[in-house]
Amino acid sequence: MTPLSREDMARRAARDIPDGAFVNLGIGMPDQIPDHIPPGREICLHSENGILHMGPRPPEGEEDWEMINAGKKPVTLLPGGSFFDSGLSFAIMRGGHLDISVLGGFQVSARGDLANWSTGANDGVPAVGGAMDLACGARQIWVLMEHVAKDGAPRIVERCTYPLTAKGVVRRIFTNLAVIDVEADGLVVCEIVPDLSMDRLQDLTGAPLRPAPDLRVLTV
Amino acid sequence: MTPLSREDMARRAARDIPDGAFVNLGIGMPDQIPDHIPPGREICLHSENGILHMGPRPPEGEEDWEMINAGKKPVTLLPGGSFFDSGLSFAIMRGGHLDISVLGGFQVSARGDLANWSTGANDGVPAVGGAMDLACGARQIWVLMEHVAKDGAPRIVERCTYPLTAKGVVRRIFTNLAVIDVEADGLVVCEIVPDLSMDRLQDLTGAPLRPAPDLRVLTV
Amino acid sequence: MIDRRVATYANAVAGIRSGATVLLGGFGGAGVPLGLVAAIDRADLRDLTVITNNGGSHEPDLSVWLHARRVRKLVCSYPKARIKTNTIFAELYLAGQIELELVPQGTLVERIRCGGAGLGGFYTPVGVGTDLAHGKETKVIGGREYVLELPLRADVALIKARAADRLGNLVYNKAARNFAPVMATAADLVVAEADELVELGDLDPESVVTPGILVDRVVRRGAPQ
Amino acid sequence: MIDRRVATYANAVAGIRSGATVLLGGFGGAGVPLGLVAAIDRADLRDLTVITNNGGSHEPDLSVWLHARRVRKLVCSYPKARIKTNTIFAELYLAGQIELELVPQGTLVERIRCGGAGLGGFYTPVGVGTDLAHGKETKVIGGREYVLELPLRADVALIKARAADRLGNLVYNKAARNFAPVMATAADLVVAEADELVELGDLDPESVVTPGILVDRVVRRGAPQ
Repeated sequence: MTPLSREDMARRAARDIPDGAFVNLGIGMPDQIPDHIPPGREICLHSENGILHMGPRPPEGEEDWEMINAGKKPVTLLPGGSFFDSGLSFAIMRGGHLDISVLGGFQVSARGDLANWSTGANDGVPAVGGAMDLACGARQIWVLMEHVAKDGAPRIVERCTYPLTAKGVVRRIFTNLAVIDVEADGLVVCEIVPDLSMDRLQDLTGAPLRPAPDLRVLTV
Repeated sequence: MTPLSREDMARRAARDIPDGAFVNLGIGMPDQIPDHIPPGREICLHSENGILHMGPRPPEGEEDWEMINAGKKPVTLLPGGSFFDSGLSFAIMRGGHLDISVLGGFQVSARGDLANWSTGANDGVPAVGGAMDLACGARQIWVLMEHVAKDGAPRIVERCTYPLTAKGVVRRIFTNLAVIDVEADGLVVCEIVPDLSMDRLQDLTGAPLRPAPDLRVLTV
Repeated sequence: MIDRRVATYANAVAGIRSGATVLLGGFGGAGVPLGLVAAIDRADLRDLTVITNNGGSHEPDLSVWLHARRVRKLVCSYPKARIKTNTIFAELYLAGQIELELVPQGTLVERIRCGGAGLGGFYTPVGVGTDLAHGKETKVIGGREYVLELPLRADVALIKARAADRLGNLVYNKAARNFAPVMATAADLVVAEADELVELGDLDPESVVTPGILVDRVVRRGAPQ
Repeated sequence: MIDRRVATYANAVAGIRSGATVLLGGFGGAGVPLGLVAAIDRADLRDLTVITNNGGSHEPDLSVWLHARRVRKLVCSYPKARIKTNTIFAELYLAGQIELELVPQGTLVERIRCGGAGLGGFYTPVGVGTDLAHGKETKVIGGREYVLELPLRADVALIKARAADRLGNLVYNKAARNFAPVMATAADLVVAEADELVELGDLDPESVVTPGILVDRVVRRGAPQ
C-alpha cells in the first residue's frame, strides 16, 4: 500500500469542499488546500485575524506585513473580500457561520473529540491561539492528519490522551490512509488507499472502525 | 417666586456641560439643551441609534429620514461625526464611555433611583426603548424635570412609586425650582430660584433636603 | 460561484413559513426593509414571532403585518407608536390578541448579538432591580449585581442596506444601519434589501460593514414582486 | 474644543504607571503600535500586566518589554514565538519569572469586549471540557454546556491605526485592525498611534471603525520622542 503524500491529502480534502463554501483552514497541512480546489469552484476563505476572501501569497517583493493570515504569512485579498475586527471574526467562527473548518490534529477520538493544541508535555510554553474557537463553531469540522504518529502510535483513538481542544466536534477525518466519518455510533471508513485491508487499517487505529456500505478506494 | 421655564431649565443644565464632553440627551426636555450650550464649548452628542457628533435639525425640505435621532426627528452630522450599529452604540452607553446622560424623569429618589419609563398604569402599551440602558452606563446621570407633577405631587421622593428605570444612578437633578445633587448621605440643594425659601422647597419635595454650604440663587 | 443576488421579492422570501421567528431591521422609520415587509405580506404568512425595535407606525412597516394579524408575538423595546394615528399594536395588545416581550433596547441588540456569536448568555447591569428583570436569574460579579440574559436567534432576518454585491457584502446608510449588522449574524436565513447592487470589488474592503458570509440573499429595492 | 492629538510619544504615554494593566494591540506583526511600545520602554515602567494576543517575536514588540523585565503577567492566546530566534518569553516562563494566563483567542477578544461594553460576563461553548476551562463555572443553557468567562479591562490600551483625526476617530489598515477596535472600548486611557493624522471631516462617517468617544490620545507614527 502507498500512503498519500501530504500534498495528496490536501488535494483529497479539497475535493470535498463544495462550490460556494465559506471555509477556515487551520495552520499547517490545511494551508495547502487552496492550491488544490478543483477548477470552477469559488471558495471563500476566512482568516481568524479578520479577513474574508483571502487570496494566495503575493509575489516576492510585494508582501504587505499588515496583510497576513493566521499563520502570520503574507496573503492577498480577492475582489469582494473584506476586513473586520477580531470580535466579529470570532463571532463568525463560534456562531455557526463557517460552512467548514479544516484543522490539523494530534488525536481524534471515536466520538469526535479533538486534541490539536498541546501534547501535554510540561516542558514548553503552552499556546492555544484560535484552535479551540475554530473547533467549536463551524457547521462541519474536518481534520487532516497522518493516520499514525511518528512513533507509530494511532492518532485515531478511543479516548484522547493529549489535552482536548473540543469535545464531540469532528465530522470527518482525512488521513494519509483513509477518509473516515465520525458517526453517532462510531467511526465509518468511507475510503481506503489501494492495497490496504480494513484489518490492517484497524491495526493502525485505536478505535473500532467499520466500513461504509459503499466503501471506495481512496484516490486523488 | 418664579419657576424656570422649560427653556431656562434646558439652558441651566447646558451650562454645566463642560467643553469637550461626550453627551447623550434623552427624549423630551433634554432635547433642547444643544440650543443653549454656551459659545466656545465643543460638545459631542451621541444618539442611541448609532450616531456620534449629531448636529441640529436640517432646514425644512432637507430632511433625510435615514438620518434621525432617538426621538425619530431629522438631524444632521457634524464634521468628525460617525455612524455605527446599535450593538456598539449600546456598548458605548453601558460601558462608561459617555461623560454625561441628561434624562427626563417621572420620579427620582433620595438615593438616586430613577423612574422615567412607565407610570405603572395598567391601561396602555408599555415601552422602554433605551431608557434603562441610558440610565446605567454614563459616568454622570443628570435628570431634567419639573419639580412637582401636574397634580402637585413631589417628583423627588423618598422611594419611587413608579416602576424603576435604574437604582442609585442619578447624580444631579435640574428642576424648575432648584439644582439638587444626590450625595451618598442624601439630597443637597446647590441652587434655588429667587424668592423661594428652603422650607417651601422642602414642602414641595418628598425627601429631606439640605442646603449646600455655598447655596446659590438659581439664575440663567 | 457564490451569488447571493435574487431577481424578485418572491425569491427573496421563498421558503419562509408561517410560524417563523423573524428579525426585522430598523429604528423608527430608518432601516426598515419595506419591500421585504410587503413581500412577506403577499406570501400571506401567519403566526410570526417578530423581533424588532419598534411596534409599527403610519408607514407600511410592521404595522402592515399587524393589520393583517400575521404576528403572534412581538419582542421589542418600544412598541408604542409616537404618532397617534397608528394604534394598531395598541389595539391588538389591549385586546389580548398579541403577546409582547418588552426588552430594553441595549439588551435586545446584545441578546441578538449573543445568539449570532454562538454564546449562551450574558450578564448585564441593565434592568437590575426593575420590573423587566422580574423572575430572571441574577449574579453578583465583582461586587455589582447583574441579570442573566439569554440569546435571541431567528429563522430569518430581514434587513435594509445601501449597497450589496454578489457575495452578499453590505454597507448601510447613516442611521439606517442600527440593528441590521447585528441581526445579520443571528438568523438561519439572512435577506437584505439594498438600494443598489454593485459589482464585486466596488465596495471598499475596509468599509464593508457586514461581510458576505453572514448574508444569504440580496434583492434590489424596487425589484419585481 | 475636543483635541485628542498629542505632539510627542512622551505625551502619548504620560501618566501611565508601573503596575498598570495594558491592552496591547496586534496579531503577529500586524497592528502592534511599535512606537508606543518603545515609549513605554523609555518611560522605564515595571510590573506590567499585559493583555495581548502574541508573546513577542524578533520585532521590537512585546519582546522589548520582556527583555527589560517589565512584565509581571501576560494574558495571551499564543505566547509561543513561531520564529525560533525569539525565545525571551519561553526563557522567562520556564524560569518562573513571568505569570501566564492562557486564553483561547476568541474568548480573549470577547472578554475584552465584555469589559468594554459594561457587561459582567458571558457563557461560551469554547473550552468546555478542556484544561483551559478547569475550575471555571459552567452552566447548561438550552441543553448545551457553557463556561462562564469574566470581563477584562485595563488601565490603558495601546493600539495602532492607519489614520486618526482630532476627535480621535480611527480607521485601520487591512489585517492590522484585529484586536484594536475592541481594545479601544476597554481601557481607562486609550492611546492610538496612527500612520497619518487627517483633518476633521476627511474620514468618511460611514467608514470610521472606532468613533472618537473611545479614544483619548492619538500620536502620529514617527512623532518626536
